[in-house]
Amino acid sequence: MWEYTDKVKDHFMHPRNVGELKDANAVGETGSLNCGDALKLFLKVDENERIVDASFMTFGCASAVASSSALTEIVKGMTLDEAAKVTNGDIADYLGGLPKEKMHCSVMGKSALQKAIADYRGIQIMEKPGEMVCECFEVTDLEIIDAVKANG
Amino acid sequence: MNVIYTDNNATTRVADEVIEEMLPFFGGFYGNPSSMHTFGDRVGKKIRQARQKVADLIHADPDEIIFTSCGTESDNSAVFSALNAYPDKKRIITSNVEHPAILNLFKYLRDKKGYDVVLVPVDKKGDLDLDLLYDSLSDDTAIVSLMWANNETGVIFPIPEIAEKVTEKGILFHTDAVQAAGKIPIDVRAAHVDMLSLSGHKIHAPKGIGVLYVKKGMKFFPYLIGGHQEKGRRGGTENTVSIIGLGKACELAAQQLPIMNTQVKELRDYLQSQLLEKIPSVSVNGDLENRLPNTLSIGFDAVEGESILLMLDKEGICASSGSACTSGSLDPSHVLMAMEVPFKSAHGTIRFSLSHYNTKEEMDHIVKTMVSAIETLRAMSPFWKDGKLV
Amino acid sequence: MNVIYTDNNATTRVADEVIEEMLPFFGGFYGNPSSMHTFGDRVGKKIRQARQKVADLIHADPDEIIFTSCGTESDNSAVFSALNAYPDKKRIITSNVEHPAILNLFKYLRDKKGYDVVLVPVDKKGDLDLDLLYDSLSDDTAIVSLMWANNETGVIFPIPEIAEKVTEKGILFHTDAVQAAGKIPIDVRAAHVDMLSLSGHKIHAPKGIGVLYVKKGMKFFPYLIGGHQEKGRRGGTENTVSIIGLGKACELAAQQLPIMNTQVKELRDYLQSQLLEKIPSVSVNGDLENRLPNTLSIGFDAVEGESILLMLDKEGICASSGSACTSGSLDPSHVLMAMEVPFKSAHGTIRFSLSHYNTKEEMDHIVKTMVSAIETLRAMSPFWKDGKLV
Ligand SMILES: Cc1ncc(COP(=O)(O)O)c(C=O)c1O
Ligand SMILES: Cc1ncc(COP(=O)(O)O)c(C=O)c1O
Ligand code: FES
Ligand code: FES
Repeated sequence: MWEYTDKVKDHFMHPRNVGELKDANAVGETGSLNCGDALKLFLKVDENERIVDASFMTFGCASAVASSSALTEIVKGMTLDEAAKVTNGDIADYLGGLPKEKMHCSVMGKSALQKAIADYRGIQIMEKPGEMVCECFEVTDLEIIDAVKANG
Repeated sequence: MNVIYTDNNATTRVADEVIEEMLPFFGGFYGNPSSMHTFGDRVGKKIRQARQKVADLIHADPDEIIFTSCGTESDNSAVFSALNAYPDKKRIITSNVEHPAILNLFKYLRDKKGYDVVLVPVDKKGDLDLDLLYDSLSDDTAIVSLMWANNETGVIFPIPEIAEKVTEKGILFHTDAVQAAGKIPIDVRAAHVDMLSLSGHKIHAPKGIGVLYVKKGMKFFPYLIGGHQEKGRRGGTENTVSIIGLGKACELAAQQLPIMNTQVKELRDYLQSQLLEKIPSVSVNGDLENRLPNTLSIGFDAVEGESILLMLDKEGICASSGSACTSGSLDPSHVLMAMEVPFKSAHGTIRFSLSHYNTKEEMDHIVKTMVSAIETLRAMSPFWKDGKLV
Repeated sequence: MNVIYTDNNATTRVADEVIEEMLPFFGGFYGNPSSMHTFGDRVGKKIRQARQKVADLIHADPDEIIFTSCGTESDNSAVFSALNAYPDKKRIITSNVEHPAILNLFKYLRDKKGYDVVLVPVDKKGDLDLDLLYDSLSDDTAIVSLMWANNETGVIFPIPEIAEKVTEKGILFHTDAVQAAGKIPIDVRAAHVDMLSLSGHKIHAPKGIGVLYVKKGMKFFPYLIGGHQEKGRRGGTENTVSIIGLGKACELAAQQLPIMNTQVKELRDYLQSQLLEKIPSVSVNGDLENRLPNTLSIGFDAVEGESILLMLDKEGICASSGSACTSGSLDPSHVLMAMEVPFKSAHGTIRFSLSHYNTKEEMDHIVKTMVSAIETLRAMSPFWKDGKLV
């Protein structure tokens, strides 16, 4: 069984900001039903590009649920530029750490966030370097290596 | 909190009667049965009795029972012995829903030792493609190994029928009966099997003790090479205490077989019908007519298994989301994939496996907990909207 | 009748502290540590603690500890892994006084798999011919496996010195430390060993649990192929109860090491000097300066071991006439033969192996019994006349 921190368990049992945000103006979606994990992130961004509200829908394990919940808490109040710098490591740190095998669950959060930002700004996400290891989350091996390095 | 344990295909509680039987042999009669003193020999006698009881459960002779350290060792030993008996035969046959103790071994033999491995597929109900199996039998087949019952779905393969066809051709037949033992009747004689694996911890004996039945007259090559224990068929000082415990557990299993197929089965059926009735978009995996009496593999659309398990865990309910042998990945199990269970419900599959220790009150508590867990999880699932899958 | 147990190199009594530690995990916390529920995870935590305690006893890292089912499995696994790591190397080296778990395995590899097996001899004191060992090291040597201490004589091989020389050449070094553990200090780091075997039942843990230490960074090939247990290095559901017991036993062994080398050693020395003093034509086998503190292998001219054992048994005294792994034959053991112990005393050799549970009163009772047993047997021996060998 995974060693989840109390913070992870709390965010799993009592996820913050669950559901569809009715007046969202930025939406990012990653993963799929086939792959076993999926995240839909809703952001409400004001005219100063500040995130005034955020919510999520997640299909996945406890880390995926907790990471999504944490992500919405982290980005609320940030500008899009600030939010763009949020890493999966920040999400894990916010939760007091994730099991090594579960780091990819937080990568999914980062990926959905970037897509939401791109959705708002109407830009295409550039092709990423590296070899695609998980088509569903669009996670590359380099990202996983980064994530593993960044999280010891 | 009280624990509601419905993970008996993963492992079982050691029965009180078994513990009682074992206790005197830890600190009291701890002698080595191979020793030349009465003290050691007293243990030797108990082991002979235990061997008889194990043999009785599967209608074998005591001489045909080799004690091993687990089901995995029994499986590995059986295959290794067959390959040594027929060094020139290069085909080995199994199914694609076996336990990793067989499946990973066969893959290793294919990838590292160049064996021609046939993985016979199952259909959507988890039943074996018998035609394909029989067609794949060839002169250079060293062994066919097929599980008697599947650990994840409980689906039962028609072993007596298969074994007869396979052994008729002079091909060795091994069956992994780790999940079948204690749940359905097993008769090695009637079933024509050459080798059969059991594991103690699935039938209320301790973990770390297993059995390999080897038919009399069959040439056997030991897997653990060492001393002369087990008539030279398995080196290593005998695990006396666990052997004695396993003897008792087999005696109890034989007695409780009728309970398993009435009381336990009824509880399982009750749990199944309640879950189907109270939760929408639910499907049961595996051949319902051909299933272990204690096992329920059931998939809930649009939610993910680990999340369900954690919510059950909060209520003290132990279950499993597939095989207990997880690698840490959340991929649907190889068994569900082989059965082509759709992703939408494969990811949300839970296995409840019962024992005679379970009660109706426990089933009711599971149903209540499941109803609320699935509701909560579907409320946050991007694939669930307005009461159905999107 | 009270039992006087001096057969601790064959197997030991499970310590009360160990039993107490294990009991809650049979019928109470019986979960599978790989499971996804708190109930199973509770066992997982205990296993992590146990792994740490085992590691501490030999100054290893917990990650370097693989739990197996016995010393024999550890020995077999170590050799198998080395052969898989170096499929092209065809020489394997051991001594001619190893336990059957190594010796029979090497003979099998020689006779059935074509390996070039070097059996390094010992001298009359049981000490290894180091020059011959070093001369036999070659580029195509896959593994050198040598026991740390001999089960029959207690003679200790200079493993740290040997391991350094062997590993310097890039050759894998394994040591069977089944008899050394708990009796002399073991430090895998200081000793440069790559792999090391332990067995629980020699240090007051139950039978059926063993350890293989595998040095970090070493490529390891699993022997039992199956699930992902032990980080993929040994399939099979963990023997949770025995692992937990072994952890406690290792903790106790570390604490009792000083007692072993004072109190137990004094008892052994007392027994030895009494027997030498009170019985004529007696000789102690093995290097007296270089021996486990608890072991006494002692030969009585002109009498036969089994007869002595039966007379001891009548007084409740448990001892051994050589290795416990007997095939039922009365040939002198391969260890005594390798040491060229003369037949006249090899046949009449008894091994007393003590533990901290023994007392001086027990030694006195053994001496008394031995004096009369030897007298009786010599009175009827055709090789004994007028107080001496003829
Ligand atoms: C030196 C030595 N190696 C290996 C073994 C085998 O250990 P086990 O009986 O646990 O397989 C023994 C004892 O039987 C032994 O004394
Ligand atoms: C069908 C089947 N075969 C083999 C095994 C392996 O048994 P063990 O864990 O005792 O090695 C198991 C259970 O884990 C099983 O369910
Ligand atoms: S989201 Fe994939 S395992 Fe957690
Ligand atoms: S006389 Fe009995 S074994 Fe030889």
